[in-house]
Amino acid sequence: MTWRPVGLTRDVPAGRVMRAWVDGQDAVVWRSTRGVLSAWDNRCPHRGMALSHGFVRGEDLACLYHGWHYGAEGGVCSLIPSHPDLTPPDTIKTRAFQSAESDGVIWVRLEGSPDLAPPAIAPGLDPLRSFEIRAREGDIAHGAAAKPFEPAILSLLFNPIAHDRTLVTVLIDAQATSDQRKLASRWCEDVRREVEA
Amino acid sequence: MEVREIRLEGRLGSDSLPVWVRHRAGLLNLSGWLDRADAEHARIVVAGPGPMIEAMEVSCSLGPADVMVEQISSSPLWLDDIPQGFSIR
Amino acid sequence: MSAAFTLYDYVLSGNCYKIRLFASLLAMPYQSVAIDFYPGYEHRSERMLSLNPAGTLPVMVTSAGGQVLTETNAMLAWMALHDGGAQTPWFPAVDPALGPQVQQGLAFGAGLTDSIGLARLHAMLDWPVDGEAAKRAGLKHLRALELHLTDRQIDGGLWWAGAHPTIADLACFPYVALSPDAGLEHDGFPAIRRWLYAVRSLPGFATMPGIHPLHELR
Amino acid sequence: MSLAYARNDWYVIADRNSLEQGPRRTRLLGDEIHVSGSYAHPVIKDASGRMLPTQIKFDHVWTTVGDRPRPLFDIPEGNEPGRRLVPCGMVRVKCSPLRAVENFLDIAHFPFVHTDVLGAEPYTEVEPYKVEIREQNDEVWATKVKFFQPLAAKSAAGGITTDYEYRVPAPTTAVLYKTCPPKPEAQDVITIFVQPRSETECDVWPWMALYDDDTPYADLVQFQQMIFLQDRSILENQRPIKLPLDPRMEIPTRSDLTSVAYRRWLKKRGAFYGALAETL
Repeated sequence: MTWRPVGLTRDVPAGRVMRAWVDGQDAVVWRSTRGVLSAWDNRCPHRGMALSHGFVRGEDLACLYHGWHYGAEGGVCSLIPSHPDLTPPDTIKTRAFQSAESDGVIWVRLEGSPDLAPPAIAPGLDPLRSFEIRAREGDIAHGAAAKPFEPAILSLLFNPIAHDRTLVTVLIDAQATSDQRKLASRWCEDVRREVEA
Repeated sequence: MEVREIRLEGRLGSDSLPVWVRHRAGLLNLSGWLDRADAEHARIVVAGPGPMIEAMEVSCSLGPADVMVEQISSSPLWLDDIPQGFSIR
Repeated sequence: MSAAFTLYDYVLSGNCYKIRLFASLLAMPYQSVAIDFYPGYEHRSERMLSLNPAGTLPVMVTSAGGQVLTETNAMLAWMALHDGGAQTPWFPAVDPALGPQVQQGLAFGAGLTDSIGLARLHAMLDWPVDGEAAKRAGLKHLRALELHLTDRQIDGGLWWAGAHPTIADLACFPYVALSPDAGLEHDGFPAIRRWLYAVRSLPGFATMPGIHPLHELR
Repeated sequence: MSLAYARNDWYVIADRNSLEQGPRRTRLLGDEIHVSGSYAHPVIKDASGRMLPTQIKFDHVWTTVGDRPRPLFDIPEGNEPGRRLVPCGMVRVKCSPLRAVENFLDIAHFPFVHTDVLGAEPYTEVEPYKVEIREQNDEVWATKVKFFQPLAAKSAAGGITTDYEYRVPAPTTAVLYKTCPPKPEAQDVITIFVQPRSETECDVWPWMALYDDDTPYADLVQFQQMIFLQDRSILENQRPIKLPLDPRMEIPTRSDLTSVAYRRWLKKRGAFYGALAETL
């Protein structure tokens, strides 16, 4: 299985939760209060509620529906609020995926050798933004190439999230000024308009 | 730690029942065993924390898709030597 | 404390919520009168039309002077000025840099009501409007907001404009936060998510159906 | 098979307010339905123009598309003198009609979804309660349900432990009896009638029969709408969309007993419309 870029480190600070798509799998990506990043099946094993609607309490992610808590270490259930005195067995847990961060980008993959790190990004780049385009990767790459961005070096990472939807993560030359970054952000919109039209 | 006997009655003839019961016991981390007397009767002995045994009963009352549990009852057992793990007898 | 105003209110309305939320943030007491917008269509009743011929909610009647305000942006402005006078950080109206930016946000908020607000009414209450067209317009608005908030983030800013939340943030917050009600999810909008979280973290934040409290802060 | 069963139940298709807005196109069990006429004389037709039977009950217009419809259940409290009958309009939800009913039967979510109204941390424990399938009328009943609530009803002044009873008289209807703050010897009745538009989308029509002469009508309706709309985002985010009847995909505990009894009852009846009956 391949590592997929699902967003920027900056966009999932401690205590926040987001949803991501990885090879057609609905996933929740979240960071504990102490900073541990996790990626799991986006489904509470109790009654199937999307965990991406949940909330972080310390080192646990809690489901919004009934408040079941799952720990950052292995996704094991640590609290069932309707039975507050019970210590749940460690057999009750979420399905965990692999997650990693490099150069400000969050990567997730469903399975694979734990030693294999996500792809390295060319040095000297800063994460700019991630956004969604309702088109396929090939068409976006083509549209972006036809509309070169002159002021600074850009690098684009793609994560296909459905057959006609792609999450694009954009990195920019670390030397770029604020104005150049804003221009690059607008360029993303131009490409999207072009490709979706 | 409690030990309880759960008795099921109904249309239990399907092959899926033992596999399903063992999977559920594993998920709830309960030790014990399943005795199936015949296509209409089954007896499950489980050991573990009270709420997880109750969860086992709740799940068994619904059972796998091709089984229809008509009656379910349970009672405490005073057994000491429940081997680790869940087996089909 | 006596009520600063009377609010003719409907619990599911994002526009009414703008006023409830701001009153909660300012700890400003007010009197609420529930209007049966749906299923009773009471906003179209003789009593309400004589108060507001446009037939919209909310309607605010100020306790001092008895002003009747029917535009949410005007109500937000009134509340900011009533609370803090011309120095209020919530409405820097005459600041040469921020004043126009706040006006931009107030007008943008009205556009959110006309797009996401309508799409939501259609998805939730089967309102007789073109739900698909409203949803497309809503998506355009979310993308424009994401671009604006990304710019703000590049400049190190968190709010719509300036270093303090303003009524522009409150004018935009409800229908953006409620957009999943209309099937417009926040997944592809990290800058919007960051800003929504910031608003929800404000001291005195109030919820409405569809916007849950931040349980992590409790 | 699942559709054949569902066709012979009665469903709410309109109320007085919706009919006063003029004719309405809607859906029932996947098919288009046309509603016109007045509340006193509703005219309901299917896509082929066939007139469908109607009856007026519990302040709503009901219809059925089946050839041998089962009789519509009764809610006798609706006829008790002194009660205020409060139809609350309709809310559309993109979820299985059965999930809407199941959620209505659930109390363990109160502290997290109806925070500071129907529940609040740390009062999250669910005490044991009783669930049975009553043989005489083949209904699911949950009784002796108790939960601590900060603001149980519009007429409640502060936190109380509320007593609940739940009744499921048909696969798409749930009735709740709860402590009535101004009249402790009586129970408020709160009901949802679910109109299944398809297996994955429904229109929910809440209806109440309350002992409350003081609270303005608009406040009563909005309290109910507030509660139900807090649930809507939950219902639209459960997976799978259809209600699984095999618990393999879930981990029910004792506090989910009503949910499990409801599913068991659906399974026994073969009421599979909106359910995942097969094993995944």
